Amino acid sequence: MHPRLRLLAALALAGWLVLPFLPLAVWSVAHGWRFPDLWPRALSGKAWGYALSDTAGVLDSFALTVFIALSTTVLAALVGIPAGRALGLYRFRGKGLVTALLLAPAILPGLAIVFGLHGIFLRLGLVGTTGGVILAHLIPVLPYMTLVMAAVFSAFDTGYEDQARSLGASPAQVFRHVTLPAILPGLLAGALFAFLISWSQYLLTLAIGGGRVQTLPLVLYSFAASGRNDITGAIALLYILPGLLILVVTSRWITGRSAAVVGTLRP
Amino acid sequence: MLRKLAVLLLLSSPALADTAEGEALKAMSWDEIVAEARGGTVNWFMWGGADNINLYVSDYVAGILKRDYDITLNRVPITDAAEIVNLILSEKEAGITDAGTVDLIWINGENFRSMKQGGLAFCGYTGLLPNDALVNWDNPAIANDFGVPVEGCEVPWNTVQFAFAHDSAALAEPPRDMAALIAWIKANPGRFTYPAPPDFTGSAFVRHVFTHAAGGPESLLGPFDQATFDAVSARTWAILNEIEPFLWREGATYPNTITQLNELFANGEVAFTFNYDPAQFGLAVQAGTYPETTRSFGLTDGTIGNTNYTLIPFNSPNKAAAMVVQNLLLSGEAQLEKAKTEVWGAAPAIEISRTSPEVQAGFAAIVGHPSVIPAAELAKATLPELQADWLSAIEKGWAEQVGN
Amino acid sequence: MTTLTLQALEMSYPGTGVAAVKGLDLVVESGTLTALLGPSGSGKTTTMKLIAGLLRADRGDIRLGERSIRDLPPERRGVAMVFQSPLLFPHLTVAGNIGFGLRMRGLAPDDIAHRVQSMLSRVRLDGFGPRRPAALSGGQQQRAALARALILAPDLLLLDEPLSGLDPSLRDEMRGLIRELQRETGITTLVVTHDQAEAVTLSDRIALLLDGRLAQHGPPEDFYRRPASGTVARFFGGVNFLSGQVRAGVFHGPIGPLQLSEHVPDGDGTLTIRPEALRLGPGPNAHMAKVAGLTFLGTQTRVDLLIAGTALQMLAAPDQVAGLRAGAEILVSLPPDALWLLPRPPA
Amino acid sequence: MTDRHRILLLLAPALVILGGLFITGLGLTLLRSLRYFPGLGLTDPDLSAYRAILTSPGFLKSLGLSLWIASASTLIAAGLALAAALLLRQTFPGRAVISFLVQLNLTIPHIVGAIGILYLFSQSGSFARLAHAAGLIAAPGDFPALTQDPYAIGIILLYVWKELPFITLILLANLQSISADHESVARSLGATRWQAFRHVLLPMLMPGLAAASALVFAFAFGAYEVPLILGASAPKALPVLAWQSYTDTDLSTRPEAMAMAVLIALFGLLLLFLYMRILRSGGRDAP
Repeated sequence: MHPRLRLLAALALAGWLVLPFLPLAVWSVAHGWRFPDLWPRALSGKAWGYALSDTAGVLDSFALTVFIALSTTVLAALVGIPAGRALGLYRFRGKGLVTALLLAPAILPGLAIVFGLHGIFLRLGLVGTTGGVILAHLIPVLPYMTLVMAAVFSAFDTGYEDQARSLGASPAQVFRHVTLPAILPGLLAGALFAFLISWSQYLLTLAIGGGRVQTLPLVLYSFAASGRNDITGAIALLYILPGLLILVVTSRWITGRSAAVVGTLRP
Repeated sequence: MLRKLAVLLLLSSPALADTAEGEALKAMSWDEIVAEARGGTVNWFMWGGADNINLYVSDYVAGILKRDYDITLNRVPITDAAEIVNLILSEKEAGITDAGTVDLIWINGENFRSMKQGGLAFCGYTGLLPNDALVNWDNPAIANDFGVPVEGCEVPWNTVQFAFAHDSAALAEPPRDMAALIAWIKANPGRFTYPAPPDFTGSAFVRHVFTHAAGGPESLLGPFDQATFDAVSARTWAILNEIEPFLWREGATYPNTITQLNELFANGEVAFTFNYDPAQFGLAVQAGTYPETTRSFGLTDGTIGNTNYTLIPFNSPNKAAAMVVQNLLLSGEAQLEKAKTEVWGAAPAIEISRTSPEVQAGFAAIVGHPSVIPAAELAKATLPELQADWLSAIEKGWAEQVGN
Repeated sequence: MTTLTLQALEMSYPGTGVAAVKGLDLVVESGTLTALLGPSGSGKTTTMKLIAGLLRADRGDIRLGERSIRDLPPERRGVAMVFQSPLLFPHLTVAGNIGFGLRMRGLAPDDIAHRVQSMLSRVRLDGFGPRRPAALSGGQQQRAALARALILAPDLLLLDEPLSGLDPSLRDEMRGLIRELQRETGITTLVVTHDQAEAVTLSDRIALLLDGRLAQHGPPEDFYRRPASGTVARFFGGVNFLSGQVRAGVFHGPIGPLQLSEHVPDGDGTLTIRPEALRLGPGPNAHMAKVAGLTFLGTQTRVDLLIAGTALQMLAAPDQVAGLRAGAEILVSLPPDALWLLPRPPA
Repeated sequence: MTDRHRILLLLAPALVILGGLFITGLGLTLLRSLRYFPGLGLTDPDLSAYRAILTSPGFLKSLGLSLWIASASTLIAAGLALAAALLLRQTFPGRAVISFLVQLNLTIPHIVGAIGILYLFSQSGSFARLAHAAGLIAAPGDFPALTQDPYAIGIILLYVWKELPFITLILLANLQSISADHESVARSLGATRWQAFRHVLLPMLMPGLAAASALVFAFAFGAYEVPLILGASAPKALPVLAWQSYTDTDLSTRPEAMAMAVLIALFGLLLLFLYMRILRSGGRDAP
């Protein structure tokens, strides 16, 4: 491609990717920004003051969302590592069916199951509880964790484990000192996606949380729906912060090969 | 396995102060109820779109509850009370009678009717609240919520009356009655619209047109009457269809929500917005959303007034604490606080004359926001709210005849 | 038939600042099978990509026959290339792969099918046409890749390390096939390899590339008998080097005078002799040598000799040196026609 | 322990959770869509809920809208992502920045993007204001309705914004595993640059592109919060319609909501089936 044309295309792509953040950022400090003003009449820290105040509950929601996402990730890892091992290392009858079952929640829209799930969780007394929301988040998260771990294990040579056993390591030691270090990069990539998927859930949280489990997206929508663009902008920026931080720390895991490993990650 | 897991997760959630048994509470004295309420948590589901109101609840109300009663108030912001009605309905259907999610809801109108008809409300206890004495239950606008008798199933919180807002810098003299408004719409194409029912506020606007078409509210009072409805609705749809080409986007589409209409007004796209709670205009100006020159007005042929309430669901596990919250909300001090312009500007649901002299003085000292028409001014021409059955019929008819 | 001419070809990779090809001049005669030989990093792959048009030269010219192809896009050069790994397109059948180039030229499907069929049998892949590449063995894939290039009857065929990915047992077969097809078609062919044995057995001529420059170009025997430099000689396994002076056709070096067979002008020089050219026993240029060590190599035995304190290596048939022990004194002769005085670098 | 037992043990937790919640949830939805609802006194299953929605113009319009949103978003995002991946495969100054932005986008929740798109493209949004400043429009109403519009342009814009990087990343990962030499071979066999792309690179990228597109299609078809924010009042996207029917205070509309969920699930299962086929047929080059 012609260098100038390429530069133009690159600039267009970068601009398009950044564009939606700009009005959010400006709104978060705007006081009075009406058509046709290109820039707010006045700048104000009020929206941020509200979002960061102790009593507004935004920070509580932030902490709750982090807690739910982290818990979901840990649970998904505990369940997904063994399942991924089974899928990655063994050939067995019904593997296609098992894979399809594990993959289904990632492809089927959340709406297809949320009504039924609501019914079950109501009976179990899980609606409106944080635990219920975490359990519900496992449904879309688990497929990713399992498939990532399956890909990781399919490239893992169990000979290392046998070797360690023959050198006197117990099964737990083998896992801790041999298996875990080998699968760690893949596990971190899977955990990253698990966190982000849970982090951005809206409908499942709304339904299973019964409104009482107020994660950040619910708070965000509540302000967006009432037209408070300034507070919406501030919360939206708060909301993307952890993802940004995680990305800065771990970008090397998302790129290239691990993206291929993830493969089926959520759009 | 699943059940075990569920139990484990439940155990990890905070213990609930179980005062689910409503009948037992009704047999208690107020002091006993307050004693029961101590240490409880109240999950109050309420519209969460205004930071001022949120802060009033989370700072002022929650602060007193914690300090004086050791009650934790958990404000749960929602966008649509209907979803919460549905949640409680689902809980009832699933047999959850004493461990519901919701302890208190900010509610009125159709949602109250659904709650009451579905047996979803805790009823018959309001007389126990000491501050119930401040409420004038003889006022039919308080004793009936959209025509549905309250009957001790909810406690009034605010009284409101529908008002319009305009930007005085753009339009100095707005139309003052419905006929003039309709004429103005036709003379100023693209400058007016209203949210599509069943949006709460949009539906209220349509009821104003409906009342106008009926030549006044007199024939519409009381239970639903099909013959009257058929006659009046035909005229109503004729008016609305007649102005449709002169609406924003030529009436091809309507805003979904009052928020969208507010946005159109804020950006000068339409000349008017309206709200059931005129205090919202002042809040929007304070937030910088509306221009400082925003002014509000009623109609000489009247605007609809109503009351909104707080309600305890039948399956709330924290009824005692929720009652304490309701009692606090009714107190003269709490009603005065939210009436302050910088806090909210909400009109009280209690009789000010029954409050202490200090509170009365406080109310007298309130200087209204220039953008908010004083309640007394609006109250000069008031229309009663129609009963909920009329509402349903009007909303259904609008969808078929106008918004199709 | 077409001659390939490289003229003062230069190219350095962007950002490295180091030239990979440094003023390369080479003429590959029409119809020959020439090996472009060199150690890794010598610039041979770069040279090939320059010829194929996958890289652009900084300076110099590339001509096929009379026509300069330096600035043509790859598809218009008439150069077909077979890569080190077969790189068959996985989404196409074997027949689809072989017919690929013809399809790109817009030939009629019937015509393509016909030509592919005959090509398949020429590379002994009859019946494999409808299969997917993944169903073929490594050798079969390599043959299909060769067929895919040959079917285009290119002016120049480039083969990049065609044998290196194959098992030793398959190499002979593939080598034979390449020779056979090249002779049949007479297509000017350039084979890139780092393996001197492969270059010698496969090609008519060898162009040896060292450090981005042409070190020597000629028939394979020349690289053994008449290396252009010590480096060339060493690359081909030369180990015996003697420095001295030439005076009147006799070389005077550390092991004493050696009679030369050809006339060489007087002056300083370095003499080399292949280890397999040394002879046991009397003959011209015979010297007494002490056996420093013997190493049995299987088909040959290496004998490390010391002649007047200078180490020389000899390769001999094992039974020839069966009785020899380290420390023995033997007579060794250096046949004059095996002695080669390395060309002196221009002053 | 035999392998079979080991496999079963390893898979058990995942199967219990996904099977227990997912299958039971789906099953319950199916039962209720058939109007089997003992809690409401409905014990004779029938298909009336399906009849009701399949004959209601509102549902068919919503279904059509959701299909349109999913198809248009997927096609545009896939096309642009292909171009972006080919661009990012080359080295040029600033590539690292763009790669970072592409990855950053992956971490942004849809709801944030949707609000950003709303603020950009609404009739009083940033672009409308720029148009006013440029003298192109006099009032917000003159700006074309790009959000909350009947053609769902805003929703499609959001999906293009959000899924373009997603598909790009998958394609870049695939490109890494496809040897650049395949293109060189094609060129040396006489293929032009375009032919090498069209006949070699594109077919080799196709399995990855198709798999990513299937995911995007499924998501765009079934997502709730994006059309909630960017959609018009009518017709509503199918998930919004279904959720509103479900949360209607009139419980009698619930079986219809359940029936919509079942139809959405059937559609998802069809996509899942296609997706698995793509994965299998794509062999080693598939993601």
